[in-house]
Amino acid sequence: MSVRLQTQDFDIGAEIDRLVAGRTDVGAVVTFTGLVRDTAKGEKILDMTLDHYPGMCEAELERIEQEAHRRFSLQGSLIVHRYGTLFAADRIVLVVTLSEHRHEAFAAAEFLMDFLKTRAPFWKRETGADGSGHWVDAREADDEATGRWG
Amino acid sequence: MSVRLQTQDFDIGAEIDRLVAGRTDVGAVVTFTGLVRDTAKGEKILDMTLDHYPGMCEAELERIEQEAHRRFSLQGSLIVHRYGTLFAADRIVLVVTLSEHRHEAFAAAEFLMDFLKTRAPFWKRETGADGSGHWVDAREADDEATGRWG
Amino acid sequence: MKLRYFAWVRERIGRSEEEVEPPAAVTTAGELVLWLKSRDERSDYAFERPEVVRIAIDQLHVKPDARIAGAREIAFFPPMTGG
Amino acid sequence: MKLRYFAWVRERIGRSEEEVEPPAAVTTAGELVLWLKSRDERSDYAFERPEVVRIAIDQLHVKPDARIAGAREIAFFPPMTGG
Repeated sequence: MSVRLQTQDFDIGAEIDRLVAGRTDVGAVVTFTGLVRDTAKGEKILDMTLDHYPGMCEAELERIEQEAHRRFSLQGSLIVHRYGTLFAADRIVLVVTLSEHRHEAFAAAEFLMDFLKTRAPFWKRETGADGSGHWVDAREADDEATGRWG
Repeated sequence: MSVRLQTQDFDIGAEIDRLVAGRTDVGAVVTFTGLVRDTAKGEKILDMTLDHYPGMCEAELERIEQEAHRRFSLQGSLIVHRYGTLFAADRIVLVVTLSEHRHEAFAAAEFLMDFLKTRAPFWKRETGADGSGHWVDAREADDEATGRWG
Repeated sequence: MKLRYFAWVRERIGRSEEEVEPPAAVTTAGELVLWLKSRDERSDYAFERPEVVRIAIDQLHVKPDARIAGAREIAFFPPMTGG
Repeated sequence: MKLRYFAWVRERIGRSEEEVEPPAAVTTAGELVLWLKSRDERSDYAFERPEVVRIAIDQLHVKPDARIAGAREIAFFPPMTGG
């Protein structure tokens, strides 16, 4: 279990290798990577800046990760989230889950992302093609996704 | 969309980079990687050999991939499956899905794995610690997992 | 106690943090919001629709009825949009 | 037509492929299995429990009632265990 906040990029293959290193009991590895898209609601985006609440962010992600380990049969997990200014196609977030069997790894990765989206204190500000900045609205679909875990 | 059968290992990070290269509209990348475990049903495993039906394997995986693109809103996908003899912690299979949104990418990756497990003509033969070989039994849980997609 | 503001709540209030000493009658996070609104126009604007602003006491999410007694740090921010 | 065998079906039969010309009365994949079983002991053993053996005609999964007329290649194998 670990959580990292950073401005720099991450290497998905290297992160998996570090998690699995020396283990021969892992059967399934699921990763989710979120990327910056260059359009939002039909509008072109120049860049995106991620604001966050230092301290609470790490604490909340650790709580989410512990809850995932309580609910699912996991052998390991990792959450890496970037902050600062990012551009189209940049990686934003990485979630990795390890389990003996695939359904647990898939469910845990989806659980982590649903809760991260609605509970981790990050806020996105986008710069439109005209140079104007605006804060991204929270999506109702994300609250619904979190709600389905009961 | 692409399908590859090979004896050699694959590089998860490089495969993702190739799929996403030049695109700025992808929001979500999900990967599943299956690894060889060193025990099966409490018995130590020395190695595992994957037999397959050349030709039909590729054709069936392509049909499964097309079905995933019909059911889910995908921007890209990849299936890589190894055959031949593998050892503990070796990578066996990689599935990658790209989508604008995470739920589609997750669902499609799980769909691909469920159908791959029950429809792609691969067969595993394990060598136990005593040197005896035996064919792995199909798991009922895999048929049930495939059944839930209707 | 220390108050912290993030994202557009911070921009509307015009500062990222401040020390406040609310009167004893202010016992919950929701009452603290009402007290801040009554204080100045910028705070009133930041909490224009108090129901959309999220609250954390000592880095834990809370509801507006949470007691603020003993809190070291209370944060106000919009719904999260990470990931 | 060409028959192909995989995994333990191949090991029990003792060969990976063969050319056969079943009699005209054999019209379905299931009937082909019965005809193979009647042919020799090893085939009878391979299809000991015909319901567990999967069948593909020209590289497409089929049920035992599938017609074999015109088939170029018919394969028999255990339930799949890839992934």
